[in-house]
Amino acid sequence: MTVEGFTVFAGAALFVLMLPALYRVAVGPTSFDRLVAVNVIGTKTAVLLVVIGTLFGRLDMFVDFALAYALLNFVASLAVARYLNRTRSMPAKKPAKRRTPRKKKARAS
Amino acid sequence: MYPFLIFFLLLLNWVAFSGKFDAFHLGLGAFSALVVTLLSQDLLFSDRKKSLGDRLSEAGRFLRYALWLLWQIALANVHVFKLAITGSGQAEIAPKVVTFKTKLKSDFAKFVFANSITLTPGTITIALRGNEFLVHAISEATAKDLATGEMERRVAEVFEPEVAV
Amino acid sequence: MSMDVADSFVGGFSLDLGFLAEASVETIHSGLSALDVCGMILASVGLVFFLGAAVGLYRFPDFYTRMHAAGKGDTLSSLLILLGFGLITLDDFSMVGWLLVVKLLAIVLFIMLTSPTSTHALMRAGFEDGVEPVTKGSSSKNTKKEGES
Amino acid sequence: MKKIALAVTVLTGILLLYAAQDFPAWGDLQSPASASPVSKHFIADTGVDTEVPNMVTAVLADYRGFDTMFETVVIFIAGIAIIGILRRTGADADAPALKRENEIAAEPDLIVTNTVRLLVPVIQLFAFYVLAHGHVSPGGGFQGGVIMGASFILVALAWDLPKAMDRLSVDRAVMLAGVGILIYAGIGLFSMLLGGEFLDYAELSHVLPVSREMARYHAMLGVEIGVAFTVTAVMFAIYANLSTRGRLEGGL
Repeated sequence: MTVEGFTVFAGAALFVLMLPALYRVAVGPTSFDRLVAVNVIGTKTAVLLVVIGTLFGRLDMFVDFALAYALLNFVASLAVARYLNRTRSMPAKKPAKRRTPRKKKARAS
Repeated sequence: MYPFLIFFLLLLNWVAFSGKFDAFHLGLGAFSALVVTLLSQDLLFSDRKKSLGDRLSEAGRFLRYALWLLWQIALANVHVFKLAITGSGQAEIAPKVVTFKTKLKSDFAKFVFANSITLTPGTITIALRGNEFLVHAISEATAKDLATGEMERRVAEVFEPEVAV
Repeated sequence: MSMDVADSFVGGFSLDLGFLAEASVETIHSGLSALDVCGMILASVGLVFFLGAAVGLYRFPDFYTRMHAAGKGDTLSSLLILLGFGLITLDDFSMVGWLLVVKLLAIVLFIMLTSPTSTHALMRAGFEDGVEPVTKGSSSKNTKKEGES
Repeated sequence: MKKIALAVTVLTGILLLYAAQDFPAWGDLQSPASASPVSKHFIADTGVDTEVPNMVTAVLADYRGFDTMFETVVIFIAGIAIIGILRRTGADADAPALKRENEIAAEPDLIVTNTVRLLVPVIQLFAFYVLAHGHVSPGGGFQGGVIMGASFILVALAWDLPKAMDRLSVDRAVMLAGVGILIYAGIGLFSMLLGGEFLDYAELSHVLPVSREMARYHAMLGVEIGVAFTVTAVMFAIYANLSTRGRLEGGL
């Protein structure tokens, strides 16, 4: 088994292992599940970029891509998490179960 | 004093990024590091009263802590792997939410402690308000591990040797 | 993961991916050095851990437990795979090669710092939004269903 | 509805994959792109003309500099348009801030803020690195600007918008965006004043102590810096206005 064969295998394996995460993105059930899965796929895409860089023999270029991708992935997941943390479920959808923010805070602390 | 330290660290960072040692690129690096220092040096090292010697020994202790943490992360992954793959692991899943108070004082120590909790076996920090931690543990055993307070002691040794028990 | 499976897998793709092989023929040498073997072992272990994370993401009962799989399986497997490929690329111990490893370490550090943070941020957002954690004895039907979040 | 969407997506994917078969092979010398004399010229002469190892940057910032300048202007206009639509002016400006009905106040999270504290300087340095090494590796003004803008957005995400606006207020961002275009056009105009054509950087060798080729190299860095200014400022201004519906306070 050559280095090159292993690299192709690793890339393919990374891609195949992203599929369960993709299933989570599609199925949910909550939007947070989707976000976790998207986050995992994002991190692994950064790793996949390094694998592709090894394959093309230009890792010096691809590490920069990977770093930038990891950075933007962090910004994205943080943005969505903060957005969901600062807004609440719309009351129209399920008024009975909606807690007030104050009560939630009491429960969290 | 601290701005100079930050400038030096950023310059070191630039050399690692750039990998070019000609005068032109190093000059660009010095200029960039200067601009970044001016732009956002207030973000690093929030506690400016500590002396540089203290910082250095703190960094040394942190390195030792990081090695221990790396080992814990490896354990965490084996643990998750076991829970995910094996049938007995599936049965072991008994999530619970734990609250406890910490003795750590400084924000940065609390931050390191919270992220260490997240990285180690079966526990994730949900929220952190004042001295109170809210932790989600995936099984009974991991919740017990947390209750021993070993990690908190180690973090305290790194950042607040005077508080450490 | 058995090696012959991997070989046949690669072999099956070699026709389609022929251009990749051409592109990398000069840059990746054919022989296996000790470093290459170390790197391949590290990357394989990383892939195994990622398998654990992926299966956990699929099988765990609720959002919080899936978070455990995602937050942890992600960090160590990324670290191992990146370091593995760093070792594979580090052939000649030149300055450039070492700087490459330093950059890979920077990515690793970055992931180590950001992964628990985004895990925590998502966890907190979910908790404060009222997603019920599954506890012992209850089934996964307690978790919030689509459309309420 | 979801099923129709899925069907459309899958169908489009199949269509695209089918179309991809007609692509010329990777690195095919006979493909139209490779066969044209223009690409032969770029491949052969970029290094000689400009001393820039990265052909893409040379094409974007030098051979096709005019196009890139107006791309930067397009970004500027996009930013101005979003601010113009969202900003509250006149009687509107004094009205109490609009709240989303489902919005609550959330204090900054200690873990997130500490991570961002550690990351932002490094990210900004990385942005400068991407900007300054656009000649050698992939990168340049647009990419560096986006990363720089992301660093300010991170500050706004971790604390709230006012904390980020202490560093870069929206007014100053708009000014900065204009300055970026002025830098780009100014370099072009300056080379015109020195006797060349608009954006003919080689003429700058009259004032810079370097050869004509190196003058093009350095001028490209100059215009990239202009692009980075504009992109950084517009990224942040768009985020600030979109995330708060133009009222520029509170968090995301």
